[in-house]
Amino acid sequence: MYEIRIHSRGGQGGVTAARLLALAAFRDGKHATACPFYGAERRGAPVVSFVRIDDQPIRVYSQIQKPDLVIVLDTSIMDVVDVFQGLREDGAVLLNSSHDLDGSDLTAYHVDLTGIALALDLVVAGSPILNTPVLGALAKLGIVSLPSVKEAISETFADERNVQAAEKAYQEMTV
Amino acid sequence: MLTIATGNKAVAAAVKAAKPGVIAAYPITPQTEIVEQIAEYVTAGALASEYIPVESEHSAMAACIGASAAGVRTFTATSSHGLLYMHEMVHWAAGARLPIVMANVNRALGPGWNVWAEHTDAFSQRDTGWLQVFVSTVQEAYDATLMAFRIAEHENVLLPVMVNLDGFTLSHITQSLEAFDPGDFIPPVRIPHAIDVENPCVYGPLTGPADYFRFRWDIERSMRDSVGVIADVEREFAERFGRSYGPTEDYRCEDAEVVVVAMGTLGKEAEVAVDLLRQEGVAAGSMRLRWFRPFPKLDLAGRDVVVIDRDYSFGFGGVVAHSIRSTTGAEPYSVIAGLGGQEVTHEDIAGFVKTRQSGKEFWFGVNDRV
Amino acid sequence: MTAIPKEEYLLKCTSACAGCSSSLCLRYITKAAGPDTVLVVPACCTSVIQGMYPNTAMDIPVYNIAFAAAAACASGLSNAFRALRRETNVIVYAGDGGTVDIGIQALSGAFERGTDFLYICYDNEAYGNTGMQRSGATPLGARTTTTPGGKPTTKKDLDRIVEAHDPPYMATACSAYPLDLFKKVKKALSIRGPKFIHILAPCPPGWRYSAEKTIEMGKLAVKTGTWVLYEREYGNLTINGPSKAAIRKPAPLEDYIKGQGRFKGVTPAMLEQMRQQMQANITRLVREEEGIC
Amino acid sequence: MRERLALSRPTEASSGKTGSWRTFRPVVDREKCNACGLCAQFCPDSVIDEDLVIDIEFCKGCGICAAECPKEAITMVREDR
Repeated sequence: MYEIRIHSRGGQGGVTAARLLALAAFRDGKHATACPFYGAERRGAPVVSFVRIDDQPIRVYSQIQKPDLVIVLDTSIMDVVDVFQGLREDGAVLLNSSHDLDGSDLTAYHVDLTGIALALDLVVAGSPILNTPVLGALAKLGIVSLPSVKEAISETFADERNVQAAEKAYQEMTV
Repeated sequence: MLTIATGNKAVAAAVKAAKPGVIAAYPITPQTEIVEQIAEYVTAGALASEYIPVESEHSAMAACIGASAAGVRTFTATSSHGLLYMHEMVHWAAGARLPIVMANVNRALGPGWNVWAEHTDAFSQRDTGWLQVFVSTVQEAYDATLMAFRIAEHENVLLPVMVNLDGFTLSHITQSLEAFDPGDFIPPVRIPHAIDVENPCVYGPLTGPADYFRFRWDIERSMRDSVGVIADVEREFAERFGRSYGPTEDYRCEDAEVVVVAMGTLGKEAEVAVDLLRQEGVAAGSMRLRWFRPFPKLDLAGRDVVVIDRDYSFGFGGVVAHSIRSTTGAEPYSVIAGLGGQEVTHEDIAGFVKTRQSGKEFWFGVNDRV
Repeated sequence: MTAIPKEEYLLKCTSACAGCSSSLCLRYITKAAGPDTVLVVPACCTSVIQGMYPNTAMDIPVYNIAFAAAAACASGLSNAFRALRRETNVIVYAGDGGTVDIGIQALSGAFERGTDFLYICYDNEAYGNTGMQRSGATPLGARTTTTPGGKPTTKKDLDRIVEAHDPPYMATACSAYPLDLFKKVKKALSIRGPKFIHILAPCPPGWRYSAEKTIEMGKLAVKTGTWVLYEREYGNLTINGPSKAAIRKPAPLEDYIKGQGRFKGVTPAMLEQMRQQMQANITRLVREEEGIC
Repeated sequence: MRERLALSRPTEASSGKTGSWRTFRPVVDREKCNACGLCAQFCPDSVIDEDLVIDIEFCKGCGICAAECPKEAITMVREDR
């Protein structure tokens, strides 16, 4: 079982990213669950979402304690939340950032999702959309396939720029 | 159609498939998504139901009672304080013998405010005459909601059914869902005592001590009859749609020396704990209790029993533990865990099994033993 | 004017007290509504008046429902009949307690969402069914079993609360004018949406007067101006005949007060306060009718 | 079919012969009566028929008919019990 924890702020799309990821995994023929942990539902508050992907049906409902991958959609959260807590030794981190994680020996990847969203003018109510481009980055990491990512996004959103955003992130991120 | 959905969306999709005549609903976390989705179906014309946006849960159930009395299929959804606010009408619905289906997204009660999973809300409606089923997956939420209409509307039942799903843990989780057209599995509703202006009568009149008990007995008689009806409906469902359900879902119980009994999503988490224990050489099994009313006959003879109660009856004990004790004679190790969404992992459950003490009660997370 | 149908939908005889004005109202309401009607009745005198299982005096479907739930239950019925494409009238027949107190939330909700039904409150100004405890509709100074020294506060103005929901039709009525009530029910049922009729229903045991005075007491309420008969149709107010005359030349308020045992302890100061309130209500209605708002 | 819930059916005399409730009985003076019908109109229990005959088996003796009769044609007479 592959376990992913997504850190974001309310309104940034972390919950939707988790659902899209589960859908893409499902389109890959896998079993998947996506579960947000809701606190007080306010814009800007830190939010955690969990995604599990497996070849078998998933019967675990508790929170992910030892993630294989941690996704940080807003690096400012790292000042208030220990996003690396419980990360497996062979685990990895994916940051929404234009630069790498400084002074750490963790396996880290980064891509400027905000920049991609802004370039495509994917902005809703003043917030750049991160939940669709991040799927491209996850495809690049091989967690889900790019065709399934595109399928999951177009099933969910009518605006084609969302698919373009995922493709752009897929191209831009270096592995 | 094979897709993914949350537990809430699955319930809404099942309601759409069952095509009720009237839906009366009031939002409350974590159930809101159900009534939002249904409102969207109705607005988009995907569901030709009358949607009554009531001003309270008390009125939601009262409106369902009125609509059902007029002879149409009805549905509502609620949670926690909403369920308690409609409590009076919950009793009334069963007493009036109306086959209303309600989804209850299990949530704890204040104070302090807590929107996370607990079963105390549903158990507080234990003696109302409603049938109660607890589900554990998105697909089961869909299947059980569909079957609830068939069971409630059966002429030998004619009692309302509550479909319970854990707040957030199931209501908001995304899993795969096969939504399908149930066809004639859900035939048009027929309520024999629906209002008929050609044959006027007074419903629920003043009823004296010499007669009242007869109607109470008939509720119990129908509750007993419902055991067979549920079995028939679940069997037909399995034959037609390929998924089988029963009063419990048993996992690796055949040769088990110890059985974990739990409800809702903790019942699934317990299966993972059983696998863990088996790897360590412990002959464990799990039994997920699905139907709470009517309470099933369980065979637990000769085995240790660990019951996880996501509820508590103050001054008495865990409701499920005591129900099992009184119906089977077992002396379970009663674990109170998961209250208000308290995190309980499969490792924790395995720990309960390993440290079990028959007849004792243990509050998970509480160190003081009183 | 439509002839009053001969059919009676209250069979001989209800278990109402002798001289019960609510039974009288129910006769005319059901005559106006006809047999394709469901009455929704919350806990109130009418829960008892209809008779005990297994027999009833009501020759029309009645759905009994818990105290706070009448308007919501009626919503369910109304919407279900719409789903079934049936034109059955849905009428709530509720006392003042079930309307101005415990039932007001459901009432407000049903009116706000535009439920197609008629809500009738028969107001005997106390919880009559349980032996005359105060309600929000009990007037100033009236003795009830829970205001043994007289009610220290004034009657809740239900009509202004309902008016705030802007229903297409609302009216007041009084049991002493059954033909006026019949006409108003007929008119209300010809209009779609939420309709409201508020009936003053004098109660012999509750108000402490002897049963034969039920009509006289209702007429005195109107003639003194204590109760004003009017209709508001799509926002246009009409003060009805008997009240028009009463406003021009009101009977002395004392005539109404002194005939009722419940007002025994009313002080001159209270009487003056009643008079002022009554006058303020009349002035407001007259100004509205004349279009001065 | 079994009866699942309390349902009452319309029945005359559902509350018994309510005439026994009376202390006073209305007696009509047919000479004075001008058949205006107000007595029947105001009777809460509809015990006065089209011909203005009072059904004494059911009349509760409230006296409204006597009080409202413009011709004073109805007198309430003490029941001899």
